[in-house]
Order: sequence, then C-alpha cells, then structure tokens
Amino acid sequence: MKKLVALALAVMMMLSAVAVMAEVDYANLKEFKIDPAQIPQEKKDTTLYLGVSIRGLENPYIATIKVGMEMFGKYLDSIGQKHEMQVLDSQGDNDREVDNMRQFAAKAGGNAIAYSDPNENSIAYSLAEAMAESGAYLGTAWNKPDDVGPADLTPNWVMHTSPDNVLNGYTIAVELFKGMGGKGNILVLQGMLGNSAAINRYAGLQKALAEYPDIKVLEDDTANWQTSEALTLVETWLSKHADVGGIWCANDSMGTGALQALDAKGLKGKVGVVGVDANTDFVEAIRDGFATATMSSNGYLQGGYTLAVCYAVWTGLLDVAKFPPEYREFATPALLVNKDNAAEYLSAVPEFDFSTPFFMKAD
Amino acid sequence: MDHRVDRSAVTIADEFAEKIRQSNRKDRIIRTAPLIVLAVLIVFFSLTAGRGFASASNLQAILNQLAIPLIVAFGLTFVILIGSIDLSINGTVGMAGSVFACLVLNSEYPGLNMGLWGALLAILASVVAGFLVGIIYVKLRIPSFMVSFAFLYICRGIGMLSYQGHPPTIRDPLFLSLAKASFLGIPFITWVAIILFGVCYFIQEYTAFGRHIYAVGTNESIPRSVGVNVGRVKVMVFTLGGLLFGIAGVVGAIRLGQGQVGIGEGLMFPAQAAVVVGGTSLAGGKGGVLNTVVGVLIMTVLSNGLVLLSVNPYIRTGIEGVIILVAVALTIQRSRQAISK
Amino acid sequence: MTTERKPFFSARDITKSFSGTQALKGVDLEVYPGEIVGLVGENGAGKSTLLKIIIGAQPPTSGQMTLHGQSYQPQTPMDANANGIGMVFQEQSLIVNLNVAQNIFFGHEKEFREHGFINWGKMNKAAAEVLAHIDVTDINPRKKVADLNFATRQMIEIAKVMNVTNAQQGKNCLILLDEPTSILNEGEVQNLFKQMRRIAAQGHAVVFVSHRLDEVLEITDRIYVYKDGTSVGTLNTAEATEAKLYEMMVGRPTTTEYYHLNQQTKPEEQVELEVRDLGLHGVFKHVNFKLHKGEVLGMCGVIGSGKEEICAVLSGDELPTSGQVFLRGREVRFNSPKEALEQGVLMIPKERLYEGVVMMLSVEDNIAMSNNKQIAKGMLCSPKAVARQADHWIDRLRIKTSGRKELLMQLSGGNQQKVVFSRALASNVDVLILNHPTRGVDVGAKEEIYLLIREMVSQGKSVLLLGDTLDECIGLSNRILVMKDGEMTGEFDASVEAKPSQVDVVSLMM
Amino acid sequence: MSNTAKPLAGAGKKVRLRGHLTQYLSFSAIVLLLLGLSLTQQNFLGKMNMSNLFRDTAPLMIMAAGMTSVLLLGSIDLSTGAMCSVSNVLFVRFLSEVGVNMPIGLATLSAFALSLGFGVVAGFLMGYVHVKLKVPSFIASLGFMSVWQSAALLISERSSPVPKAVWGAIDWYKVSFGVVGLPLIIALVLVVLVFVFQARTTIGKNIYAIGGNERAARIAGVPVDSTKITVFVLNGFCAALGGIFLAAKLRSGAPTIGDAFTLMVIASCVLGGTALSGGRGSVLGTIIGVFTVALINNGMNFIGVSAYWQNVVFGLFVLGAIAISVDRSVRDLAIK
Repeated sequence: MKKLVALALAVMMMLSAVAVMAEVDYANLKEFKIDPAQIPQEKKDTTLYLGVSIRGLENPYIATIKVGMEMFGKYLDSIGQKHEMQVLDSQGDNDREVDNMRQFAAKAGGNAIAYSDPNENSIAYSLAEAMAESGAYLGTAWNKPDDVGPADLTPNWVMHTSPDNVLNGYTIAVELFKGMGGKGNILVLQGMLGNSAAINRYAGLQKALAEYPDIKVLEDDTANWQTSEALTLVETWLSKHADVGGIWCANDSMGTGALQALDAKGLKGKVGVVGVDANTDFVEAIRDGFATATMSSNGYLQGGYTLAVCYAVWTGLLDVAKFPPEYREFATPALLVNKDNAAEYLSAVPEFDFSTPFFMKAD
Repeated sequence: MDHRVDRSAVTIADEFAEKIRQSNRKDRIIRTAPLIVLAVLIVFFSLTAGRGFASASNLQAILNQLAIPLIVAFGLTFVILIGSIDLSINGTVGMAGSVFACLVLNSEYPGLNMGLWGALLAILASVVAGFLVGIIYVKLRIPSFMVSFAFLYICRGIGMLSYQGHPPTIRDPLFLSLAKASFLGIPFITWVAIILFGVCYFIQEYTAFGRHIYAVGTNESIPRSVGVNVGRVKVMVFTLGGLLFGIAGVVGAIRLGQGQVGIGEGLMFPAQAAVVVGGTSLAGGKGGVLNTVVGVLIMTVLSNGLVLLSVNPYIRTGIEGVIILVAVALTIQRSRQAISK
Repeated sequence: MTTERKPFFSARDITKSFSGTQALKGVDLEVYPGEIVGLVGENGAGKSTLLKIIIGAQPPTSGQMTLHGQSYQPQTPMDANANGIGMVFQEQSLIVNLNVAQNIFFGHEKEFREHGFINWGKMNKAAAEVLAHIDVTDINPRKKVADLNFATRQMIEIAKVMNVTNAQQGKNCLILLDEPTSILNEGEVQNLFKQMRRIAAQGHAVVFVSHRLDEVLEITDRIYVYKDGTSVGTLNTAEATEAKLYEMMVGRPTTTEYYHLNQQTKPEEQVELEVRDLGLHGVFKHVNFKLHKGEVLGMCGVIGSGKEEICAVLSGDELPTSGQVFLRGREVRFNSPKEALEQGVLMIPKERLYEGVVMMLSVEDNIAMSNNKQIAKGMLCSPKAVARQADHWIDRLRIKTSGRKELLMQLSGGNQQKVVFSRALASNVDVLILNHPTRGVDVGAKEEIYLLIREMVSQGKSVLLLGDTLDECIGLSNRILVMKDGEMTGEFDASVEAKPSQVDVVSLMM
Repeated sequence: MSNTAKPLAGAGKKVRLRGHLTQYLSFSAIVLLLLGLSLTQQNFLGKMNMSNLFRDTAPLMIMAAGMTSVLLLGSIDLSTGAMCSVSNVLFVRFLSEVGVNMPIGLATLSAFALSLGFGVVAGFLMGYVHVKLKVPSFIASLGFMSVWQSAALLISERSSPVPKAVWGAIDWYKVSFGVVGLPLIIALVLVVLVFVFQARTTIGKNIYAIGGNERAARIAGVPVDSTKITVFVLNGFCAALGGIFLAAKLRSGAPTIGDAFTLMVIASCVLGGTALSGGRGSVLGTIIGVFTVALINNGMNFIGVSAYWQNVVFGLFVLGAIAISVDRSVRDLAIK
C-alpha cells in the first residue's frame, strides 16, 4: 500500500515537472530561470562532474574560465547539488584535449557537464562526440569548424558560443588607429593560425584597415598567442623599422610581449598597443597609458554560464531538441576596455546570477 | 743490425708521419668548420638583408636574443661533454622564471618581496632539480634521458603551481630597470650571459673539475683508474646545468617582465642543436663552451637573418634544420670503421 | 754486477687466469735498485699481464709481491703510484682533449690548488720541469695532446710516470715501460734511453719490455725471458746475444702431435686469393702473395708490422690505397665485410670481446650471425634451422654451454671463441682469415681448434693465419710470410718435413 | 677447464634470473596502476573507459612499435613526431581537396598510400643521412625534425577538419568489438608483425647483433648499413601510420599534432624495457610501456588530479616506473 502511494506521488511529481517544463518558452529562452525546486532530489544527490577543458593555465584569460566554473560551483552548493569540479588542461595539444575529455566522460558515466575551448577548431566535434558517447553535455566556445555544429550531436553538444571576434578585432583596430591620428605604420601579431578566433579577429583588422587607408602594415606574423614569441618578433621588427606607430595584437598575452619589447627600446607609451582578453596586467598598462585598448570577453561569464545551461539540460529542465537554432550558436557579449574605463574595470568584482543561464547571450 | 738501416731507409714510417700530419690538418679544418659556417651566414645576410642586418640596432636585438639560449646552452654543453643528455631544460627554466617572479615584488603575490633573495631562491630550486637529476641518474643507474624526461614534467608542473594561472608581472623596480639597462651598448641580460661565459670557460679550462669533465666524457675508465670520483663529477655537471638553467629562467622572466613556464618552452632542442653545431661531440669529451658560443651565434644569426629577409616563418624552421644537418655533417671525421649511433 | 745488493721489488710465482685460460702460470721478477731490466718473450708470453698486475690494474690469481721488504698488494694504479711504481701503458692513456700539463698531473690537481682554484701557471711550470727532467724542452705544456704526434705523446706518458718518481723523494721507484719504442724514431729512442739511464743512475729501476732485441741488449742490465706464461730464465745482458735470446724465447721445439702435423696436407695448385702490390698508405705496401686452395698461409710479424691491417683490407674492413686483390682469378674490391662474405672471405677477428661476439645474444644467434640469410626461408628465419645448426656445432666443437639459448656472456673465453669458429665454419666461406684464432684460449681448446683448422683445410678451404704465437704459426702453416715495418721481409716453406726454425723467422721479424 | 665451467654456469643462472626479475618488475608497475585504479575508481573498468584505453592508445603504440627497432640499434629518432605531423596533414589535406571528388574507397586508399609513402621516403632520408654521412642519429633526426615541422606547416598552415563528406575514410576508427577498438587491433597486429620482424627475420636478427656490438656484427659480414636504413624506413612508416590514426581519431589534421609524441614515444619504449644503448628489449615490452604511460594519464584524470599538479604527478610516476623496471643487470656498461 505504502509503495503504491509512493509510486503515485512520484508519478504526480514527474507529471508536474513535465507540466512545468512544458511551460518553458523556448522562443524566448533568455527569460528562462532555473527553479531549484523543480530539480528532482535524486539528481541533486547524484554527483555531477563539472569540467572546463582549456588550452593551458598560463594564460590569465583562460584562468578566469576556471574561476567562472568555481563561481558556478558555489551556486550549485547553494541549491544543494552534489558536484565535483575538474580542470582539463590540454597544454596546447589536440590529442591530449580529446583524451582528457574522453577520460572525464568515462569517469563521470554520463553525469557530467563541461565547457570547452577547443585547442583548435577541428577537434570540436571529437570533443562533443566524447561527451555524447557517455551521455553527458558539453558547451563549446570560440573555435569550431563551419561545417559541423551542435545540431550534429543533439542533445549532448548543447551549444557553441563565442564573442563576435570580427567585431573584437575591428573595435581594437579602430581604437588603435584613432589613437594614431588615422595614419601611420603598424605591426601585426596574429594568433595561432587556423584558430577561428585568430582568423576572425584578423578579418576584423582587415575591415578596419579598409576604412583607414592611411594606415600601413609593416610586418605581419604569428606569435601563437605567446608572450615570449611576441617579444622576440617585435624586438627584431623594431630594429628594422624606426617609424612604428602602433602594434595590433590578437590577444593580450602577445600584447604584453610587445610592450616589453617597446620598453626595452624606450618606446613604451609612445607606440599604441591593442589586444583582446582584458588580462589584468594589460588593463593596468592601459590605465597607466602604455597600451591603448583591449576587449573583455568575460571568461567568468563564459565558463560559468555555459555550465549553467548544460546543468539545466542535465537536470531535465530544458530539452535541447526544442532550442531554437539561435540558442544553439550565438555570440556572447564583449566589452571594450580603454583608458576611460580601465581603472573602473580593474576595481569591479564580477558577480553573476547563474539562475538565468541565457544571460550570456549577446543581443 | 740490418733493420736499423731499414728503419731509416723505409718510407712506411715517413708515410705514417705524413698520414698523421694530414689527419691533423684535416682535424684543424674540421674544427674551424663552425666558424666558417658562421662567417658565411654573416656575409650572406649582410649582402642580402641590406643595412638592416648590420645595423647597430639589429646587433643589439641579436645580443638580446642571444642571452638566454647562450646561458642554457652553456649548461647543456657540460652535460653533453660527459656524454649524457638533459631533456629537463624547458621545465627547469620555466620553473625558475615562474618562481622568481612570484618571490620578488609582483602583481599576484604583493606580500612577497624578497628582492635579490627571490632570484637566489628561484635559482636554488633549479640547482636542486639539477642535483636530483644527477644523483638519480648516477645512483639508480637510470639513463639521464629518462630521468631528465621525468624532471621536464615535474619542474614544469612546479612552475605552473607557483602562480596558479595568473602569471605574476614583476613590479620590483630593480628588476624592471634591469630589463632596459645596458652598459657599453650591450643589454644587461647579455652581460649576464657574457659573465657566465667567462665563469664557464674558467670552470672548463682552469679547474680540476673542468678537466675531469673531459676525462669522464673521453673514457670513464681513465679518470676512475687515477681515483677521480666519476659519479661525483657527473652529479656536479647536472647541478651546474641546473644552476645555469635557473639563471636563464630568472633572466628570461626579467626580459619578459613576467613569470610563466612559457619562458622555458622551445629552448631544449635548439640548445641541443646549437651545442652540437658548435662542434661539441654528442659522444662526449670533445668541444666546450667556446664552441657553444659559435653554435648559438650560428642559430641566432640564422633565425634573425631569416626574419629580416621576411622568409616565410614556416620555411624558416626547415632552413634551420638543413643548416643543422650541413653544419654537423661538416664536422664529422668519417672512416670506414667509424661507428655512429 | 748488482748482486751484492738486495732486490727492492720482487714478484714470486705470479699466476693469472682469465675465465678458464692461464695467461701466467707462475712467473718471477726481481728488481734491484739502479738497474734496467729487460723483459722479452713472444706475443702472449705474459709480459704485459705481469706489468698490469704490478701496476694494480689487475689482481693476480695467486703469488706474492714484495716492495721494500713489505708485502705489496696494489688495488688500483693509484696504490701503485703512491708506492713509487709507475707505468707507461701500451695503449695510450692520455686524454687527448686536455693539455700536456693537465695530463701529466691528471688526478693530482689538488697539489696545485690555491684558494680553491688550480694555479695552472704553477702546474705548467711544474710540467715543464718534469719534461725538462727527461730532456724534452720543445713541448709547450699548454698544448693540447690532440695536437701532438704519437712520439711526443709517448714522451708525455713517460713524463707522467717520471712525475711519480719525483714525488717519491729518496725512495727507490720502479718504472714499467711496455713497448715504449714501437712508435718512436731513432733519435727519440736514443733520448728515451738517455732518460732511462738517468733514472737508473738516481737509484730507481726500470722494467723495459720491447720486441726489438737489439734495443733490449743495448739498454738493459739484466734480461728476463718469458714464454707461455712462465719465466724460462734470466741472464745478464753482458752475457746475452740475440741468438741466445731467440733460443730461450722459442723454447721447446714444435711437437708433432700438438699441431696434428700428421694431418697437414699439401695445398692444391689452384690459387684462391692473390694479392698484387697491395698497399695501405702509411701502414704497409708492396705486399704480394698467393693463397692456394687447401693452404694455411701463416703471416708473422710484430705488432705494428702491418699484418693486422692486411687482414683488415682482405676482409673488407678497410679499403686499400694501392694494389689489387684477386679472388679465384677475378679482381675484387670489398667495400665492407659483408661484400667480402658474399664473395667467400671472412675473418675471425683478434679482439673477441670488441669485434668477435655479441655478448647479449644467445649462442645460436651468434653462430647464425654470418649465415642467417642462407638458412632462412625467404624473409623469415627458420628457428629450427638455427637451432639445428647451433646444436650441430655445439656438439661438433664440444662447446660447453647449458644450451643453445644461453647468452654468450655466460660462456668462458675458450667456448666463446669456439662459437666464433662455429659461425665462420657455418658461413661456409672458401677463404678464412684467422687473426689470432687461439687468443685467450686454454690449451685443451687450442688443440681442438688446431684440429679444426686441419679439417677445414683438408676440405679445400684456404686459411690466412696470424698465429697467436710464432710456434703456432709455424706449426700450422704450409707456408710463412714475414712482415716487418709494413713490408714483406721473407717467405718460408713450412711443409711438414721442412718447418723453418723459429729463430730464422724471428730474425726477419725484428 | 671443467672446474671453471661450473661457477660460470651458476653466474649465468643468476644473470638470467635478474633478467626475468626485471621483466617481472616492469610488468608490476602496470599491475600496480591497474589494481590501484580499478579498486578506487568505480567507473574505471566501465565500458567507455576500457574503450578509451583499448582504442586511444593505438597511435602511440604504432609509433612506439617503429621506434623500438631504432632504439634496439642503439640509435634514436627525434623526427618521429614531425613525420607524424606531415603524414597527418597530408592525409587530411588530400581528403579534403582531392578525396571529396573521388569515390570514398579510392580516396581512402590514395590518402593512405600518400601518407605512408611519405613516411617511407622520410625514414629512408633519415637513415641515409645517418648511415652514409655518419651524422649521429640524435642530431640528424633533430635536423629532420625541423625540416618536417616546416613541411607540415607548408602543407597545411592551420589545423583543418576532415570534411564531413569524406568521414567515410576515417569511420573505421570508431569500429569496435566489445570494448576493444579496431584501431588497437590494427596496432596490435602491427606490433605482432614488428615482433615477427625483430625475432624471426634475418634483418631483425641483424638489428640485435648491431645493437649489441656493431663492430662484431660488421666483421661477421652483417649488412650494417642496409639494416639500419631499413629500420629507419620502418620507423618512418610507423610514424606516418600514427599520423593517419590521429587524423581519424581527431577527425582533423594539425601541423603540430606530432610534437607532443616526440619524446613520449621514446619514453614508452624505454619504460617497456628497451635499452637506449641498444641490443636489449622487444616490441612486446613496448606494449607494456605504452599502457604504463596511458594508465598514468588516464588515472590522473580519473582521480581528478588538479591540472596544476598533473605535470608533477606524471613526472614522478614515470620516474617511479622507470626506477623499478630499468635493467641494471649489465653492470659494466656505462650508462649515458
């Protein structure tokens, strides 16, 4: 008899849950709010594995993704979800990143959600495939090939997000050119060739160059996102060219290297430098007038909110199959940091409400 | 007593003497081969890259880029002289650079401000790593290849642990100014390399330890038979290597203004190539830090010149590889029975 | 002449065995202060082994040594040095990348340490003094040994040893010289002798080993003659002549049974291998000979006579710089031992350890090394054929092993050599070059090897033999060639009824 | 003579026992890892992880199988990783530019032939320069490493995915029988072939002879030069095959994909008991070495070792594994 009551209760709860879920307005997911009360207790008691798969921990921007996960972990604590967190560091190696993801998925046995910044576009599918095989959920960011996407692995490849890199590259270029008075010579440091981020930011630069015909590119090469490679390159270039007005860098780490090379030449502050990522040291350089501008992509937000969406899917609150396409692949907001707001940016403490996961979608 | 007459009349002895003279002459030519390669490169780039290459500012850029590879290669030279190998370089250099930046006044750990002591402690960490590689290699009889392979990971890991993803920017005014300082037009960090060259050359040429390194590399049994503690020499060589890698790490962090394990990345294979290209034999016992200077100059001039010529960066590595092959092939004495492994 | 004084060094009944073979069967040596003692004997008589024992490089198996009336048991060459005994090794022990002074004082750098650093100026000065002591004033102590010629290096080796004597102020020292003159020219030899006399005049003693009997007669006071690991006698140089020494060195006449002379066959007319005006620049030249089918051609000569290099050229290990080689009438040129093997020429090398065997491989794999292609089935080896072959030779040559899978390093020297022979025989070549085939092999195994050579020849194979001893070479050969200083100095018929005497042969060698 | 034979035979037994002990110990490292992980980690023996272990180890195993023969010679090849990269991008670029216009079967075959053909040529070049110019293999392969790295970047300067249209050419990678994937089966078949090559062919026998004592092998008429070149060709072939496997595994090609393998391949062989000095070891031991490396990496992710600590832990485990498995039985050998 008791069993029967229990069963009836369970059925009712399920029904009600379904009923509530049915209320999700998939056309307007931005309004969706996680209601902890609707999450079945058995899900809460299951250990959920949270993972962020990244290229390396040397890069400060990437480290903020990890912090984003930790913030989301605190949120899970607050709603009583059992969980464990893991950082999967690929050290810039495609094969390693896929292996890590596969092992993480195997370990969690389906109870896993992850954020991944694929080391290179091409492995995005393999990463999602690894998670799909175990029934876990993944959101990717930044890099993926054009011909595959989350739609290929519904529901496990939940979504792919990225700040608008063309816009990022364009915005910083324009800031740089304005600072140079609209004319002069620049040096260009590209990111790792083949990364979507590198390609799109570079496309943004080209767009800006088309608008400023008096800007001339003296040198153009890749420093693979690396500070030390950027330092060596810029050093050599500076000895070759005397009249450099600005340096466009596809990320801040390379910007840091460029600043160091300028410093050694006594040119720090005289030559404009721009980057992307809003690394603390680079923003400080902007504040102090040594660098021109950077873009904040907000790694906290990317890491934390991607996991939040995946969480909603894992708990059954959301059904990926019903997501409109614009919620499977979309842009995340980015913020221009320049001399005007650098100090403010540095002092601001990021705080997020993870119960509205689609907050991360740029409008 | 007829053979007495023979000995003076027979020309085999003269032929033999002639043969020795010839091989000595060949040996001398071979020994200067790295210098010739360097000279050819310099002339080539001066002609093709125009004034950009020979300019004072490019010279300074070369000197700047020379420092770290040079310091690392010095440490490796001694290891190769005893016929061993050290793969841990990327890790130890990265570790020393990271630890150093964490210990001096920096952006991530403002509480720590140990100044010069920070530099010394960071170098000490690297010295300990080198010592451990040496002692494990000698005492547990594990090939240096494997021990240093393991330490590549251990040291890189310690470096990453030291700053937990937020590379510390150096704020210490002393070290910041060192990055820009120069004396007689030569950057400070290059002075460090020059001074270390002096120290290493002194160790190599003017200490018993330096002499024993050659003996151990030539034939272990000779020094052993006169009572030299061969194991101790080996451990000391790896420890000295650790010291130099540590200094390279600190210098690298000063140059970059920041501590990160990336300082060490990509140093090891070019250093091996530079040491061998300079004429130090992988079999041990032959060569030295002077050769290494030439070797590092060849590699640095080459990459600098190729950048100035705006050679496609992808072909650049390939050209470097070909130059390595050519330069080494020029320094090899070939004979029918020679065994090359 | 010095008998009224007591010997300050003596070695009694020293024996030494290497994994089953007895290199020394009990030799004696007494040295008096101020004398130069000569040690003569054939290759393998045990001279070098005794010197190595005295210097502490090898321990004796049994026997006693006394120095200054006390028991002397050196563990290392350093012990010996500390006791005033120094040696110039046959194989050079200089570190070529170090300079002269550093080599002379290698391992003694501490003596020049000041404030933790070596005072190289002081060391160079000291080295110059040591060199001046032996009348060498034209060598800069700062020069790298690699840049010096061999004669000069030899003088440095001697200087290095002299340094030992200088360190032992007042005490009598003993200097051991193992073949120091083999690469010196006339003037240098005379300078060396001058130094030896000077050392002796100071009350020290010198033991001098040389193949050049005239030199031994010229410089020494007393001569020990060794043969087959025993001392056969000692005589004062004043009473010695070359002929007398030859006789003593050669000892007992060849016994018929030992070399199985009854089985010695006559070679056929057919020429298997012919060498015309062969030369290797700076080593040998104008070498001509014919090796017939079924013939054992012995080649005699001291170390450095060029005979080893002739083997190297004929086996394809080295290319000649002049002359021609004909195999069965057709001119051949071997670029490698592999090509020689394909044409039917194979060498059993002298240094078994370094050139003969692969220690880490099994007996069967060592045997199959030269012919594994022949016994393979297409690409694949046939383990059965390899095993069958190994069992065959283990049985045939009575190789003592726990099985064909046993690693070679676990076999005794004699058995290892039998494995090398098995390999050569299995390869089924027509011309075998035997370079010291019985080196480091005990008597029993030697006889078996001799028998084997007889059998091979009777089956129509041809053998070029470099005997481990002269006796062996004469005993086994049908014909004998003598080499000296890179040129052929004579040829002897050595058929059973007309074996030349060793004295005859030796006189052309030295 | 008879009295010396006995103690020698005794010593022989001891040496052999020590040899067995070494083998046993190198095996024990892997057993310890397996036991520890399966007892503490509940999903470790789960289907997916087993298939991870039994499929994703394939590329490393293939490359290590080729490298084992090189190390047995006493040589080394640092260009393996770079050759793997070239083969990898060649395979992917061919498929995406030419293969898409071909029937899938033909495209697959041609892509394989192209990549493997490159491997054979690259291996031959390496062997030729090393053997004929007498450039030590370490430095020769270092030079070739740079050359092939360049070549890979020139073929494809960026990482590129295998287009969906030709996924048919790489689908075999996902085929599995139970938990054992086809890639591992292919890798094991290759290992067995290499084993047969090493242990049963004349060239294989020559490899051990050359590695054990090159001088003796030469004097005995062993074709030293051609054997060495053959081994380097085989190594090039294996490196190229590894590159194809990585392309199939990651559904993409990347010009730097092989870099991380350069040292790992050699370390796996040594962990499997192959001596860097040559002459000792076997490709069967390499299986153990590869699984040791795979288990250490796999175990770290399972236990959830912090990313900051992973390098340190990996280094320590490698050190531990090599310390218990290294062959110290040949005392008088100078360890370099």
